[in-house]
Amino acid sequence: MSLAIDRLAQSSRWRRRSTTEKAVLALGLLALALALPPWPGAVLVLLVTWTAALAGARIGWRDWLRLVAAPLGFALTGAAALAVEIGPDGVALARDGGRAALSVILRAAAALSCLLLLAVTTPAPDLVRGARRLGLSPEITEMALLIWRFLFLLLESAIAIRHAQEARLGWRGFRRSIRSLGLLVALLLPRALDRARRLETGLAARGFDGSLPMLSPRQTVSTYFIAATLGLQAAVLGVGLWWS
Amino acid sequence: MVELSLEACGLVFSWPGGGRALDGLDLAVRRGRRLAVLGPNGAGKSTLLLHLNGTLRPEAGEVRVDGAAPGYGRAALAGWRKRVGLVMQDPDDQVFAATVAEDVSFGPLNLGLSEAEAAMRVAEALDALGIADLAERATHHLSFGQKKRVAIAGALAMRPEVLLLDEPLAGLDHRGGMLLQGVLARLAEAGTTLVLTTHDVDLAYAFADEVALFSNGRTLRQGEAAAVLGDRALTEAAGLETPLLLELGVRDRAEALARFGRR
Amino acid sequence: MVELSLEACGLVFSWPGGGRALDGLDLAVRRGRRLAVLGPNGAGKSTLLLHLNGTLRPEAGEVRVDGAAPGYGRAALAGWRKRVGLVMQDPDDQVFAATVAEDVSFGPLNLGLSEAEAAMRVAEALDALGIADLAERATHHLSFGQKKRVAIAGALAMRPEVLLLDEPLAGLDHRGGMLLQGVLARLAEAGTTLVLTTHDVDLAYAFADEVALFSNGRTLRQGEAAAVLGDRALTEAAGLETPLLLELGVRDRAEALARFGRR
Amino acid sequence: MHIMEGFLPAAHAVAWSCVAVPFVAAGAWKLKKIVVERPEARLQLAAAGGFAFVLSALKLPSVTGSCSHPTGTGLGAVLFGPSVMALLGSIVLLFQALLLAHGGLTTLGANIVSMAVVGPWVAYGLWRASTALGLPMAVGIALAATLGDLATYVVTSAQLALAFPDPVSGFVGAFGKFAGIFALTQVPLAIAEGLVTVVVINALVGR
Repeated sequence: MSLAIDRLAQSSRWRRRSTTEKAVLALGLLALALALPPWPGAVLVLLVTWTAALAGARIGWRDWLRLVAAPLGFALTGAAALAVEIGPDGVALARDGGRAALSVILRAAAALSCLLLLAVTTPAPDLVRGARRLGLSPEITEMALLIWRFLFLLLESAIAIRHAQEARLGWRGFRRSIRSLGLLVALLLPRALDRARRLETGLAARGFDGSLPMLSPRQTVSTYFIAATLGLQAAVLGVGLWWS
Repeated sequence: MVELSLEACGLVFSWPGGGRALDGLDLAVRRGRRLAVLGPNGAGKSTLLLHLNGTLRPEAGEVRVDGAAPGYGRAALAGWRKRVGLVMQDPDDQVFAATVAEDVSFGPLNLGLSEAEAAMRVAEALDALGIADLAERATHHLSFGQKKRVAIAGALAMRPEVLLLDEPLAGLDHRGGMLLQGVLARLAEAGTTLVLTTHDVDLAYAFADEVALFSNGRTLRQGEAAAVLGDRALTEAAGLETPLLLELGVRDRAEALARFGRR
Repeated sequence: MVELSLEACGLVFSWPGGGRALDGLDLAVRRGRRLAVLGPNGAGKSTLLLHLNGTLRPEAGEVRVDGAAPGYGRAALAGWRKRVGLVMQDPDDQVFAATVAEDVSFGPLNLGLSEAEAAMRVAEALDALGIADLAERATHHLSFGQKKRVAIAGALAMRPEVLLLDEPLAGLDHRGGMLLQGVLARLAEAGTTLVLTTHDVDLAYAFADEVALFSNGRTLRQGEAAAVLGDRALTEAAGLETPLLLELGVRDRAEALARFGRR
Repeated sequence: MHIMEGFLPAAHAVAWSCVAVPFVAAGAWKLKKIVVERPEARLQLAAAGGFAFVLSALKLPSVTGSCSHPTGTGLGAVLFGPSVMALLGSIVLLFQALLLAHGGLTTLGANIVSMAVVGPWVAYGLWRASTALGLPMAVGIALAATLGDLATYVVTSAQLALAFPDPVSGFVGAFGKFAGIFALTQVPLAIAEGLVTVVVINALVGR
């Protein structure tokens, strides 16, 4: 239940880079990862994202590897389905010898690296504010930012409750775990609604009338960074197309 | 003559399904002074503060701001809360935004100030609390003491005449408490009227000009700090002890503050 | 000779992307004694307690129970937590069942005791905390102080040899604090080893046999309460003050407790 | 069950995003309506969203994978109606992708359809049906949570099968493969979620 990504994003060397720069870099690469053939497109994207994360944003390599490895379970189980075929004689190894499976894993790994590059350099509220500047309605962005706040408040409670239950030997074996989790959720739900009520009182004292106006920090965009990013992406696109 | 800034007259309030929280309570807040509302936990101190800024509406009695009851219409409430700020005990009940500066800007923007003015107010409030360096920090990574100061900055950025603080030192350690006391003292010197609730008799004695002893939904006595707290029969009736500082014979405000700090 | 009941040797722990919470921490908990872990907020006291009952696992160093590292397997952890109980700071996080008796029975039932045995343990624990009359009460109607005692009863019902308490007096008023101190003193006399964290030097001085001064993830010094707290250079390095009680020359335990009560 | 980032081919990612858009837009419209009528509901909705996220981050015992949405969003559906949950669920899914790397941005549309639309609607429909039939509340809610989970998993398997049809047996064969492989993790998860929900309801009623 670690929110390592958030901690890394808050302390990364690219924390103060503008959201636009980081979004153009990561989302552009994400589009390339999806659009180009996995060989060599995905490999190039992997190369660029890993370099950017490890050398550019200076994410610790242990932290980075742990993050990349986490969704691998899904990739491997999902790809296992692609490595076999169901024919009239039952299940058999796929005739392409697993090439389809391999290319899906490659593409997914590249795309995941792009997502992580964005996530470990840019706290999610920055992206929500960016979406607001691009015209997403304030109702939705305010809701997203409020959910963000509640999420951490409730997560903190959930972790504390779980520690308390473990101290009294809950979460041991299936039956006790089910009961512990059920009690945890039952404690958390009224608390979530109670938090909402109390926050309403607290905000009313500050003039809350339904909307949540806020002054968001202004960021300056480095045209140099954007130009370099676009150039790099054009190169990846060119090499990817030429090679295949 | 000292003017009355806020007044509570015979407030009665009960929570649905519960007993009476306020039972004919009177209180007078004088402009420019520091008032401590002192009572044990559960005496109804927080409920009182929520009446003083119009969040809760009494069943009987009334709250007056500058001598007149403002009423509970939307516009009246907005004006009331502009003049009377509230800082709740748990900063998580007031800090809602993702970053500190965003959060503190909420009140000023609600006052209808321009972005530039709001930004000035934010900078000023963060400065007053000594947390200018936290402006861009994520609120969920703040320590309790930092979050508390952000909550106070959020109220302060609206430049209230009266600031109500619910147990402002609860949960803070020595250093955090000293920091906050310094901030409050500066606010008081700059002319903000302060009302704080506490169950700590030494804090009340060291910090407040006046003390209102609160028990079972009523004010047992309101008056000069030393006079009220020195009356042992009275403090015992409210379930409190006599301040150690007073027992030690510390009668001077400056000395009391210094000794309280060393506690 | 006093045996070591719990030992922390060179514990290192850091949150991902964050600083070090524990940075080579040593601590020795002697059987049957009361140890106060004293340090400012944010020093890592809670993180330490979560290591002492095996909830968090150090990156380096180890925790020993009766001289041996128990390991982090499922059975080892169960045995460990049976012997080392934990009471966290906020009782709202640990009182999770609908009624008091049901909540306190959570631990005993998880130990595999029969319903009858568990009921006995519950009665015994509620008795020890002086809250036998609350047994059938709904937990969400309790006051903060009552809930705190229910949380301690929940840990006590497992009959731990060592009880870890995180800021046990935080949030309690004078009366609530006195009540809880009485309870803890009785537990100590009955032979339970107590480890409590606090930022209140007077509480540490009045209540503990030994004090461990905690700063920046390390133990600055562990030793007899009066010796450690009397060293002004040391307490200042930890960002704390000298106990007022010690300044007043109160060296006797009974007198210290009585004076602490009057504070 | 979240489809991970990059697992779906580009065309499918775009297509599912287009399918998701009207539901999310309807949810946004509904949100505006609720907020106009009851301004204070905004904070409650946000709390429900935060709650749904936290549930999804809590690992279920003895089962790989985490507790999925129906408990959180299903509960929100009962309190606020299922249409607004499409929006809240989308926000939660976005944060899951960004904070936990569960799911992803290109697969957000597909995940919204399975977890923020189909799951909550199935859970909500079953809950309404079981109250109409007069079933005990615990049974109805456990059914809603379990089948809501299973519906999500069936939709996800179908989405994967559409993207990767079996070279020999086509969509049907591929669906069998994905459903079969993920059944190992998802069926126990659904049952566990149903059981947990019963404990939750009993505890809440006991309060």
